[in-house]
Parts: sequence; structure tokens; C-alpha cells
Amino acid sequence: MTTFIELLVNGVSVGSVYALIALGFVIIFKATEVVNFAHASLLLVGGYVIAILHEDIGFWPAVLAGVAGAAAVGAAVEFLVLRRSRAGDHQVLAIVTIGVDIVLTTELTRRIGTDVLAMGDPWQNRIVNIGGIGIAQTRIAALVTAATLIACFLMAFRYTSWGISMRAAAEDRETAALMGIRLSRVSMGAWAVAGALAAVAALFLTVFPTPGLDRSTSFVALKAFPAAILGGLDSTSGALAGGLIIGLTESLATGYQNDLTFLGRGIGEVAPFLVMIVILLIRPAGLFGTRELARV
Amino acid sequence: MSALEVTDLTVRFAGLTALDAVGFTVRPGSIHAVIGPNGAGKSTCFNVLSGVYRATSGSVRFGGADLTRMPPHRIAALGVARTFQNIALSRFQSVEDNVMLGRHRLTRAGFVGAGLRLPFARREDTRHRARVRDIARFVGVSEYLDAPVGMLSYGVQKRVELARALAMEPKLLLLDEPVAGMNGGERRAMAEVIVAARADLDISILLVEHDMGMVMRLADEVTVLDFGRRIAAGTPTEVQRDPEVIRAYLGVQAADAADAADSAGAAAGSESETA
Amino acid sequence: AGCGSGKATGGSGGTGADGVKHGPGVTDKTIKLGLATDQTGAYAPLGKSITQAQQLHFEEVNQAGGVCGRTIEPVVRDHGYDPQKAVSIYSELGSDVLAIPHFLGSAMVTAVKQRIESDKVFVIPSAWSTSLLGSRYIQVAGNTYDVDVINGIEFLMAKKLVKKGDKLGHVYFEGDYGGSALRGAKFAADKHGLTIVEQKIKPTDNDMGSQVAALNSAKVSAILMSAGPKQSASLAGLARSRGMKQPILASNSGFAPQLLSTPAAPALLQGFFMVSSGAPIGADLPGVAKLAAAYGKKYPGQPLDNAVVHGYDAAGVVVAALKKACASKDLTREGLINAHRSTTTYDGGLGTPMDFSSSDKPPTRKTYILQPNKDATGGLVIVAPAAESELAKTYTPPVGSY
Amino acid sequence: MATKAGATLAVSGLTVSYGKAVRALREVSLEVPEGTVTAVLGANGAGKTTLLRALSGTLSFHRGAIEAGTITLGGRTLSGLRPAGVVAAGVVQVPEGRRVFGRLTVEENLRAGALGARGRPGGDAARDRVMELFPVLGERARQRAGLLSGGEQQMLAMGRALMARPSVLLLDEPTLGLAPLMAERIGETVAEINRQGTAVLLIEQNAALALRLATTAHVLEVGEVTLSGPADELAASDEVRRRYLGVGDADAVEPEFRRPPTLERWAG
Amino acid sequence: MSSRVSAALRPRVLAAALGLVVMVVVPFYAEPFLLQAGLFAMAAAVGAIGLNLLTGSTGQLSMGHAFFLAVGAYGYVYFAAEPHDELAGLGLPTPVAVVLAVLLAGLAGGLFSPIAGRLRGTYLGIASLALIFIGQHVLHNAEAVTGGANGRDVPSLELLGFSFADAPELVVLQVPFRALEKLWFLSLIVLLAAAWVARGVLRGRPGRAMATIRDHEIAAGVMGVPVARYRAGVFVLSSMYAGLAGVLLAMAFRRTVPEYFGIILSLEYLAMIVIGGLGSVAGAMAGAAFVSLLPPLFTRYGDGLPLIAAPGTEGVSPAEASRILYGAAVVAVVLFFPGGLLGLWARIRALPGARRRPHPVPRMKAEEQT
Ligand SMILES: Nc1ncnc2c1ncn2[C@@H]1O[C@H](COP(=O)(O)OP(=O)(O)OP(=O)(O)O)[C@@H](O)[C@H]1O
Ligand SMILES: Nc1ncnc2c1ncn2[C@@H]1O[C@H](COP(=O)(O)OP(=O)(O)OP(=O)(O)O)[C@@H](O)[C@H]1O
Ligand SMILES: [Mg+2]
Ligand SMILES: [Mg+2]
Repeated sequence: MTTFIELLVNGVSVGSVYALIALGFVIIFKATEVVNFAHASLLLVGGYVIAILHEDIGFWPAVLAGVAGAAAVGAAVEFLVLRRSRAGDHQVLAIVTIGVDIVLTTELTRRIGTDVLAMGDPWQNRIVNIGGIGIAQTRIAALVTAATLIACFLMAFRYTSWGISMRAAAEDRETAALMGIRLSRVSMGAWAVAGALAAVAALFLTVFPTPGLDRSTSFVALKAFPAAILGGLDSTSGALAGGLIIGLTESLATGYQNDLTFLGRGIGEVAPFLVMIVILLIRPAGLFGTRELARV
Repeated sequence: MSALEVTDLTVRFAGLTALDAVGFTVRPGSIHAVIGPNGAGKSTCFNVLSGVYRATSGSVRFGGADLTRMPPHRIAALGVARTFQNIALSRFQSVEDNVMLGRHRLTRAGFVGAGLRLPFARREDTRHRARVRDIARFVGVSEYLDAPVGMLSYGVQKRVELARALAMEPKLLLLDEPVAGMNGGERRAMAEVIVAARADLDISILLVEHDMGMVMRLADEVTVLDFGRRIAAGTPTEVQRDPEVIRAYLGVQAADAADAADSAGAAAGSESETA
Repeated sequence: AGCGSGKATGGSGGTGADGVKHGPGVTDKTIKLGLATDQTGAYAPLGKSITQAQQLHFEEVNQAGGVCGRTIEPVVRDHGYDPQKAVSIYSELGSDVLAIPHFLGSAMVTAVKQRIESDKVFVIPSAWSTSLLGSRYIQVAGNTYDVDVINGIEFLMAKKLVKKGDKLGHVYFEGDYGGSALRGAKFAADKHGLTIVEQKIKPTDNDMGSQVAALNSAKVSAILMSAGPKQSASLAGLARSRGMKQPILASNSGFAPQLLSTPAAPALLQGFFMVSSGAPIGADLPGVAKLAAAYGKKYPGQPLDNAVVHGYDAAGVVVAALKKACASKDLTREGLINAHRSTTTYDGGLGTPMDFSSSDKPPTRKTYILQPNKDATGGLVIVAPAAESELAKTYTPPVGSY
Repeated sequence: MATKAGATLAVSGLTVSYGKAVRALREVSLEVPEGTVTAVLGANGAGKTTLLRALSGTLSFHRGAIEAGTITLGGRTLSGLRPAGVVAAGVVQVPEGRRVFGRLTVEENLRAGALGARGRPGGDAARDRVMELFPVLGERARQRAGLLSGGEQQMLAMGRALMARPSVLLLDEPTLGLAPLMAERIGETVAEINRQGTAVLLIEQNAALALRLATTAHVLEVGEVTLSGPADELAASDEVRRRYLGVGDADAVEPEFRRPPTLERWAG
Repeated sequence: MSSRVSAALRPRVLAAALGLVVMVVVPFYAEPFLLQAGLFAMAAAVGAIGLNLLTGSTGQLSMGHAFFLAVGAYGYVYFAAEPHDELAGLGLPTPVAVVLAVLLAGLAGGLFSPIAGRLRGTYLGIASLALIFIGQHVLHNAEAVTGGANGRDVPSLELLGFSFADAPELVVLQVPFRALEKLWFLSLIVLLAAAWVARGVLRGRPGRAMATIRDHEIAAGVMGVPVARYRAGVFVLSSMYAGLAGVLLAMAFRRTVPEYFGIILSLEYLAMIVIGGLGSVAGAMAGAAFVSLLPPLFTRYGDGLPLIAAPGTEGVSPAEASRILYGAAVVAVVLFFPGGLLGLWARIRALPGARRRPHPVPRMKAEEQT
């Protein structure tokens, strides 16, 4: 039983990091309907800036710098690349982001080289004991951050003009332009925000219990795909739910893999995707996603 | 020839009854108009008839078949074709290909036949393309056959929709605002096409249209909906004088105008013209 | 139309002015060697160290007059850990070079195994899984992972850290690295009446939380770790911070010196061991010390890790074979492999001597037990010298599988 | 002549083409003086929508471009501005075919309409006005716009534009798909906002309505202005009556509108 | 044929004929490296044509294409290989194995079609990502069939007594024909056949139905297209193309390894069809060539690239530079040639003098104007 609770807690703690990454995807998707394959490289940017600056300027300023840096790179990607694309098609733009990702990741991994960069965070490897179950302080911070950010964005998308501009622009660029929405500004804003979120996610991805940022850090971004889609690609609260579900599934399937050997070893990696498929079969637009309209 | 019988049709969406026990019959070979204010449930009715929506209750019968629970393609296979209020064409395909889609149910070439270009598939293609060209000429879009639909103006696209529906060689044709976006002259031309289609092809037509002039001119019978309920039915002249219809739908001016146009007797006045 | 094609005549060999027979990759002046490495993919850190160490080695050989009066010309190609690129690269190297002293990734080598055999190219994979055994042309330069793990478990038993009837946790990567290691662990467990609690992971798993929880509740008395450095760090960090004191024994690739400058360092300094058939770069051997100095000079600021020793040693194995083949005036591919396979005692001065006569066995069964240390060059010190356990002697590694 | 009006929307010598192949407008010149309603009539494909796209700066979404000519508002050049710039100048368009944001709620669509008017006063009043005009929008405020009926969507498109409190309103067939009563209502609305000082460029296939509302009208044929003049004069002309009002002698209709060729029944 | 039509066809026919001549001559001159890369490119082209049918023409995004490639590759090996040691195999004649492998891939596609029929767009794309992970799991765990992480040797094809292996060596015009050269011609023929069939499908009745499903699903249904059945059918067809590509790839590799069939591969296929130009067969082929040839060419001739620092210094290594250039090339092609590489071709053809025929711009997403 304790194992179970322990795995649950662990799942929630990993899931909160997935949720943060997924939120970045969701923001870009909501604002531009583009699946952003370059999110992984934005993560690296944010993490890298924090890692190289924290010794000189201290942790919190470094985090700010990382967030600003990744936001700037995100905005630059929009300005230099996506804006110039004359193909308005979302799938085409998604492929552009693959190209961007290759360029950015190669350059960053070149800079990171063989290093494992520490983040210099204040939480270190402290464990908080809750009812006999240990949970890393970093993960509590991640959960709180994810929940806060997600609540903020939920509000922002619903109630601010910024949110409405983004959603309108995502749906129909031409008509949005007719409403006086500055498309370029909106999508640049979204990319900047996604960059900032990536930096935050990178931070929590690379602190304890992971040793630090290295060239393979970006691979984890892939796990946020099922999280984002399962919650509903256009739903911020879905990102949280999706992240937690993926984290939990993975944790439980891994923890109990010795009881699940009939499925083959290493089912922990596959289980989240199976859960995703099951959920999508029941709700084709994810748990909280908006269903596609069908009326003529 | 078979009649379309709609009985007690009810469609509910969350918190909204779009159709409330509506019933009417389209006699074989007739033109039956459904009119009513915006949001009255006309398109919803079409959506049920063509299988896009599922009725909450009630039934739709066409000939011997019960359409109520059929998926769209099965209904199409029975010879029910429709156009859409909001253009629903394939923007990046040519007009010819769009109209050819209407031939889908009449042709058979599948992945193998088309992929290997089997003789039967090629013969079929040639034959049906010829027919599509005839239909395009009939509707008046033959000059655009090669152009991608997205490049055409709104009015022309509406006509392509009609061509596509006719290409299905339907027994029953559902037209949802076929002349929206056309001017007086163009409307009249469209009306001619519709009348000719009925005469030449011997089909029944169910028509939704806000242009009372059109309705007066074309319809044999009219059903009037308001808030999902049938508020009137009868010949065009009858419903046009119905005070309830005037209140809910026509307004006094329009009623007068249509009246005037009607009593003028000519094939005129497809516009609500005021002095 | 093809008459003028260069292909019509290419590929065959001849005899040089000095009476040395030669084939692909060799001219009167040069010997081309291929380095199929990873510079942009997941294993770039490993690939970089090995490539640079080998380049250093060849430079030294060339400065000393080359081999057989010829200079060695390394051809470096990056496959980015992508099998398709590896095959393309091999298609180039396979027809152009004499041998491939560095072919990173067992999956990559496996992908071209058939061709290596039909082309008769001498290949040293930079991987140590048993699936690479069994080919005359492929030489695993060191101990395979399974034998390392057996020796490691023997060490733990000898140190009384594990006793009969205990449970051993084993966290391992999917694939032949983890598979080989697991096989060794199972063999040892069988002999000692231990139970293995398996946890299979993927290289993308960075958080060992659920593994630690599962192993903790299974009450294992030691944890074997056949994964990457990050996974080791995460596992050690989590285990130690929740008070688990069990020893952790990592395979050859389960540690990197860079970890010692991260917050994971304290955890890695407690009860963490690593098994390796090669000497660590900080070892107190003259050859290794010389290498460390030379490497540090040529590549200042680059990490000095064990891969440097591996790479340099593998280059040495090929150079030794070249010299031997030269002596018998046969620098063809067949001549080279014959020379290599007739070497029963090779000692590059970097640790353990090796016997290359059998392609079905690893050339050595000795394993160093190392431990992280902040002050040592390369971050590792030897806690037990290279030795072959009794148990390892009775073990026959699987050939060509794991 | 352009000096008198403070904010006349003036188009001169406008030539527009899509890609290199299709020239949709040729040397079109017309004016929408401040505070007037100007109607543009024309057959399908004449270039009416293209004209509005040129004005609102959205040609590029259709791979179209202005080849020659200028567009000015009160002397200020509009051509070359991005759509947002045009909106900021007070020129707002109701696009053809409604184009409501289907995934946004009705309420949010209206708010999207107001985005271009940030900084201009009178937002609440505009909203009240829209709700009063189209009560159904208030009833459906929280419903997703894509689920509205065609006519309701048209009302929303109109309401959305009114939220921007434009000084020049470009309408592309505002009564499309509207029931007669509602079409009348739109007509009244156009007249009323015009009285309040908004200039309107009206494209409307309901030519009777258009000519009744407009002071000046232009007829566009195959990309060229062929007829211009006071609306009532045009309404009286035979040509316009026949072609755009659809009244007159049935036999005298244009050749292209002649009775369609017979279509044989399909033999199978 | 009217002169107008033949004028329109001329540049196209000319280009095709020229391309064919080049493709036939290449094996007589090219070194093994280029041949190998070419084999991969041709196999990829077959797979890309298949994905394009699904994603480009029907609007069904799939990120699981690599899975079906794996089914084809491993299926072929399993059907053709003689069982030995712990590895199972059926030892069927190799041509039969090819056919069965393609059918098997189609079956796998059919099994996924309940999901493919329910989900749309990005949702389907990411859901199909699950296939990759499931595939990897199976490839690593079903060792008796797949050989686990080690993979398996691929039996070489033998067609009517003619072997596509290195030995026996065949000499054509004094050029020794080994496996690479033989497979080159095999792949070329298979590719041309695959392209021809796909074109037929796209231009015929199924193609129109597919395009309408992409552009307006409801309209497609109302026009009599059984939408769900069609989507499943296209999924199966596309999987069969992937299976065929997998077989060709397996033959080009001569050994199957699970690492290859990962998510990167799926993304590469998506990149191919977008770079080439969505919805067209020739585009898929152009994109496949671009994506599979550029990286090896950059790697091979990378030393001459700009930006490069000497080894051992802190600059950009040739390998890194080639990767960056590749990424940039992907971006550049998509940015500057909106219709893909094929759009470029169309633009060249649209230069003054050529017949005006508007080029359809393919799109994947349904225009939501309803
Ligand atoms: N899928 C749906 N979900 C919710 N409400 C719907 C849906 N479809 C239609 N409605 C509502 O049902 C009512 C009837 O719509 P319908 O489209 O049938 O009207 P209509 O008579 O065609 O009107 P119009 O003349 O404006 O086209 C409308 O109020 C509409 O908002
Ligand atoms: N995106 C486009 N690409 C190419 N040609 C186009 C495009 N849009 C419109 N056209 C062409 O430009 C001409 C003018 O079209 P436009 O849409 O402006 O006509 P319209 O007067 O608005 O017609 P309608 O009354 O039918 O809406 C037509 O010939 C049309 O085919
Ligand atoms: Mg309607
Ligand atoms: Mg128009």
C-alpha cells in the first residue's frame, strides 16, 4: 500500500513537470494551431541561460534571464521564420518548426557539449515528508508553479483581449485581421510566452532528482505530447490534467512492472500512450478540449 | 416516383428545441418550399433529411425507406441530394472534380480500379465526365470547369454547388438558399435552372429560400416554420396572406411587395421592391 | 556506356613498391582508417572523446614515422546515432578504408554486420555488448557488459555488501547494453541464490522516482545500474536523500565525471561503484598518465573521461595489427584481420592485456572496480584492481545475442 | 473635389490582380464621401468583394495584390497598410460569407469585434445597440458561434462590425441569408448608423434595398465601373432594373441568363 | 491529342524522361555511398507517397508511419527467413514474403482504423504517435520474431532465380553489379509502379472522395462517400505503401534494427511530404529525395562547408554544421516555396510562354467556414 501511495505521489510530482511542458505546447496551439516541434529546443535555451548565469548573478535573476532569453528566442523564431512563411497551413508550419528545432538543438547541444550543467536552485535535493512519503521539494515547487501558471493562462485566455485575439487569429487569420487584430504581434506574443514557459519547464526538468541540464534534456519534451493531447490540445487546464495522468500512469506502470511482465518489460514507457488512446477513443478531443464543430 | 414524408420531427440541442414535431409531405415531382425566420430550424430540417443530424424523435420516410437513422451516404444512395447554405465545396479542387464528386454513388472505381486504371474505370470516367460537362453547361458554370473553386466568386460557387447536387442524379433535391448572393437577374436565371431541372429530370425539390419572390414563383406548396414549429402551410398565396406568417417572417412591406409581384402575374419581382 | 566508369576498375588491390600487398584503403603512402562516430546525436559526448583520442593516437604514430612507411589518414564521419546514416556512412567507409577502429553504437554496428563480414573490414565497435561477439572481423576491445557485472557482483559479495538470498535491484536500458548486463546479473544471481528485481528503462527516462520506490519496497540490498550517467545520478540522489543506503553498482557507461560538479555529487560519493574493463583516465599507470597529459594538452578544456582511454586503446589495437600485417607484407583486409587474430597477448600499456585469438569471447575478463572521487583526474579512482572473478571464469558469454 | 470632405474614402485607378493570371479590377475609381451611403452593384464575379478586400488590406490572404492605383481616406493613404492599420483608421469590413469565429462564443465574437476600437470611446453603448438590434445574440451569448443558423451568423457578423464603431463601414452583402424582416432591419440599421455619421460602402445583391439606402451607386462589370450616378437615377434606368432588380421583360434578359439548355435524363 | 495539351505536357514529359535516363545511368558510375543513399531515398519515396495519400490528400495527420514501415520490414524478414537458433521464421519464397509483408502492413493499418476513423487532425497525429512507442516495445520484446535490439539479418530477394545479393556478381557493361546496383533497379521499378498507382488513385474516383473528406467531411458524406470506410481504406492503403517501403528499406539495410523505426523517422516522412508539396505524388518523391539525401551528402562533403572550425577547437564541427544546414534547408524550402519543391517546379513552368493553368494549392485542413 505504501508503495502505491509512494508511486502516486511520485507520479503527481513527475506529472507536474510534464504539465508545464504541455502548457507550452497548448499556448502555441491555441494561438496559432501549430504543433510546435521546436518546443524542446526552447526548453534547452531557457535551461542553458539559467545554468550559465546562476553562478554569476544568483539563482532568481538567472531564472528571470532564462525566461527572458527563451521568450526572446521564441519571439525571434516567430519573427525570423514563421512570419515569413507564406503558407498559412498549420501542418506546414509544424514542419518548419522541425527545421527550427534541428538548428537550435544542434547549436545548443554544441554549446552544452559534454557538460552536465547544474541550475543552482535553492531547493537542492531536499525531501519533504508528507505522511511518511517523501516528495522532492523541487517537485512541490513545480506543482505549485504549474497550477498557478495554468490558472493564470486559463483566465487570460478567457477574459483578456489578448486571449480572444489569439483564439480568433488561430481560427481565421483573415477575419481576425479584419477585426484589427495584429496577427504578427499576436503570434509573436504567443511564441514569446511559450518560450518563457519552456524556460520554467526546463528549470524544473533539470533540478533534483535529475542531475542537471545536458544535451539529452530535450528528449523529455516528447512525453508532453500525450499529456497535451489527452487533456485537450486547446485547453490549459487540460495540460495540467494530462500531465498528471501521464505522470501517474508512467509511475504506476513502472513501479508495478514486475507484476505486468506479461506485457513485456519496460511497459512504463508505453502505458501513457495506451491511456491516451483509450481516453481519445472516448473523448476524441481530449478531456477538456473543444470538440470540432459539425454543422452545415 | 416517391414522396418524402416528414412526420413529427423533433430535434433538440442542449437547451434548445430546433425542430418541434414538424411534419410535411413533398409530393413526387413538386417543388416544396420551407420558409421561416432566421433560426427557425430550416437548415436543421435539411440536416436531418440528409443524415447530418440525428432526429431526437419523429420520422422521415422517402419512398419505402425510413431515413431517420441512416448515415448520410446511405441517404445519398437513395437519391437524395442537397446543397448547403454555407458553401461546402473542396476549395482546392477544380470545379470539374467537385462536380465529379457528385457522381460518386453512380460510379464504382475503387482504389484498385483507379490505381491500376482498369479498363472499366477509364470507360466509366470518360462517360461520367461527359455528363458532368453537360450538367455544368446546364447550370452555367462550364467556363470555370478547370478553375479551383476557391478562386471563384461567391455566386459562382453557389452554382457549382447546384451542379454537384444535380450530378448525383437525385430523385429528391434539397436546396438551401440557392440564390443567396445573387442579384435579381441572376436569381431569375437560377430559378429557370431549377424549374428546368425539375421538368427535365423529373425530380422533387425541397427548397429553403428567403427570397419570397422566388418562393412564390417556384413553389407548389409552402411550409412555414417559426421557432421550430410549423406555423402555416399551403400554397404560396395562402401562406403569404397568413397574418401569423406576416408577423413572424415577412413583415408588412415585404408581404405587400410579394403580393404585388404575385398579382402582377408576371414572372417578375424576385426582389422585395418598394415603391 | 559504363566502359569509362571508374567503377569498372575500382576495388581491387595490388602490391606496393615495398612489396607489401594491399587492398582497399591502402596506397604506397597512406592507410585510411574510418571513424564512424556520433557527434550530433545522443552519444555525442562518448563519440567526441573516443574520436579525439584516436586522432591523437594516429598523430603520434604518424609523427613517429607512420606504419609500414605509410601515414595513417583517419576519415571521420558522423552518424548522429541514426542507423540509416550509419549504413550510408559505412557504404562509403566500407569501400574506402582498411579498418574502422571506432564504430560507435552497437545498434549501428549491428545494422551493417552482414556487410562488415562480406567486406572483411576490421571493426572495433565502441560498445561492449555480447551481441557483437562471434564475428571474425568485429573485435570488442574489452570486457563485455555481462562479465563486468558478474565481476561487480562478486566484488559486492566479497565485500559482504550483498549476501546469499538477497534481492538485487537492476535498472537497465532497453537494448543490448542493458540486455547484456542483465544476462550477467542473472547468471551471478543464479549461482549465488540472489533474486533480481528488474527495472527496464529507456534513455529518455530521467527521473528514477518510481524505480526507487519500487526497489525500496522490494527491499533490495544493492542496486545494479546499467544505464546512462543521468539515470545513475537521479537514482543515487533519490535513494540517498530518502535514506536508502544500499550500494549502487553502475556499468561502464553509468557514470560521467561531469556529474561531480552537479548537485548529484554528494550522492554519488556514497556507496557508488562502477565496473569497467578499461583503466580509468586517472589510473596510476604510466601509459595512462602519459595519455592524460597528451590529451589534456591537445584538447585543453575537454573532459578527460574513460572513453579517452578506450578510444586510444582501440586505436592502439588497430595500429598493432597494422604493424604485424606489415611485417608479413600483407596490408590487405584479410592480411590485417589475420594479423589481428593471431595476437594472443596484446598490451597497450593502458591496463589489461588482451587476447584476440577467439572471436567468440571477450579479449579480457578482468574488471576494475572504481569509485567516484572529486579530486581524481576523470573523477574516478580504482578501489579494486583489474581482476577476473572465479565466477566469471565459469561463464560463457552468449555469442551474437544477449 | 476631394478637398471638401473631411474623411472621404477615395479609390482611384485601382487595378487588382490575383496571382499573375487573374485581373479582377481594372482602373476602378470611386468615392465614399463622409457620412454617405455608396452602393456598388455587379454580377457574380464582377469584382465587388475584391474591391472590399483591396480597401481592407486583405488581398494578400488570397494571393492578390494592388497593381496600380491608390486608396485614401481623407487624404491619408490606406493602400499598403496592413488590415489592422486600416481598422485603426476607422475602416471596418463585414466580410462576405459571414466568417464568424465558430469556436468562440457569440459574446467573444463581439468582443473580438471591439478589439480594433480599443481607445475609442463608446464601447458599452455600441454593445447595447447591438443587443437591441439583434436580441438573439444576447440570448445566445454563451453559445459557440459556429452552431448558430446562417442568418444568426450574419447578424453576428454585422453586430461584430458595429462593435468597432467604424467611421467607414464596408458591407459585403449584409443581408445574405436573412429573412425579409431581418433584411429590412439591417437596412434600417445601415440608414441609422449612417445618420450618426458613419460612411457606408454597401455591396448588396438586394439591389432594391441597396439603391433605396444609397445616395450614390456604381455598377461594376467584369472589373470595371461601367455606370455611376445618384442612386435614384440608377434605380430608374432600364438596364439596372433588368439586370440587378430582375424586373422587366423576360425575353429581354441577357444572353447568359437565357433559359438553360435541356438536360437529358441520365440513362445510367 | 490536341496541340494545347501536348504543349502542356512537353516540359513534364521531357523532365520525366531525363530523370529516368539519369536514374538508369547512375549505378554505372556512382560509388557505393551514393547508391546506398539513393536506395534509401527511393524506399523513402515509396513510403512518402503512401503518407501523402493519407496526410496530404485525405487530411489525416499520421505520426505513426514509421510503425508501418517496421511492420513491412520485419514482416518480410519473418516471412522470408529460415528459422534458426531462437529466431522464428517461415522460410517462404522471398517474393511471397514481400507480398505478405505488404499485406501485413495493410492489416496493421486496418487494425488501427477504428482510431483513425474517430480522430481528426492533430489529435490523430499524436494518437498515432502511440504506434511508434508500441512498435518499439514490441520490437524489443518479441525477440523470437524481431531479434530484439539486435535486429535480424534480411534475406536477400530472389526473383525467378535471380538473386539480389552481392554474390553471384553480375557484370553489366564491364561494371560489376553487386547488391547495391541490383537493388537500385529493383527499387526504381517498384517506385515507378508505386507512383503510377498512387497517381491513378488520386486522379480517379477515390482521389476526389479523399480530397473532399479533407476539405469538407460532411459534404463528402452527403455526396454519398462512406466517410469512415474511406478513411479506413486510405489508412490501409497508406500502410501498405509504408509496408512496401519497409521491405525495400530492409533490403537496402540488409539488417533490421529497431532503433531506426523511431519517432524521428515518422517526423522525417512528414517533412518529406510537406517539403515536396502536399497532396502530390511527384512532390512526395522530391521531398523524399531532399530529406534522405541531404544529410548524408552534407556529412560526406561536409568538410567543405562554411562556418567550420578546426577539430579540437571550440567551433562548429563539420557534423554540426551539416546538421544546422539541413535544418535551415528544411526551413528555407518550406518558407520560400509555399507549394513545396513541386510548387517551385510549377512556378518555373508558369514562366511566360507556358500555358496558364492555375495550380491547385493543396491544403490539409478543412476550411471551417460552416
Ligand atoms: N449543432 C447545433 N447545436 C446547437 N444549436 C444548433 C445546432 N444547429 C442548429 N442550432 C440552432 O438551431 C436553430 C435552428 O437553426 P437552423 O440552422 O436550422 O436555422 P435556419 O432556419 O436554417 O435559419 P437561417 O435562415 O438563419 O439559416 C438555431 O437557433 C441554431 O442556433
Ligand atoms: N483568390 C482568388 N484567386 C483568383 N481569382 C479570384 C480569387 N478571388 C476572386 N477571384 C476572381 O476575381 C473575380 C472577382 O471576384 P469577386 O469575388 O470579387 O466577385 P464578386 O463581385 O464579389 O462576386 P459575387 O457576387 O459572386 O460575390 C472573379 O472572376 C473571381 O473568379
Ligand atoms: Mg439555414
Ligand atoms: Mg463577392
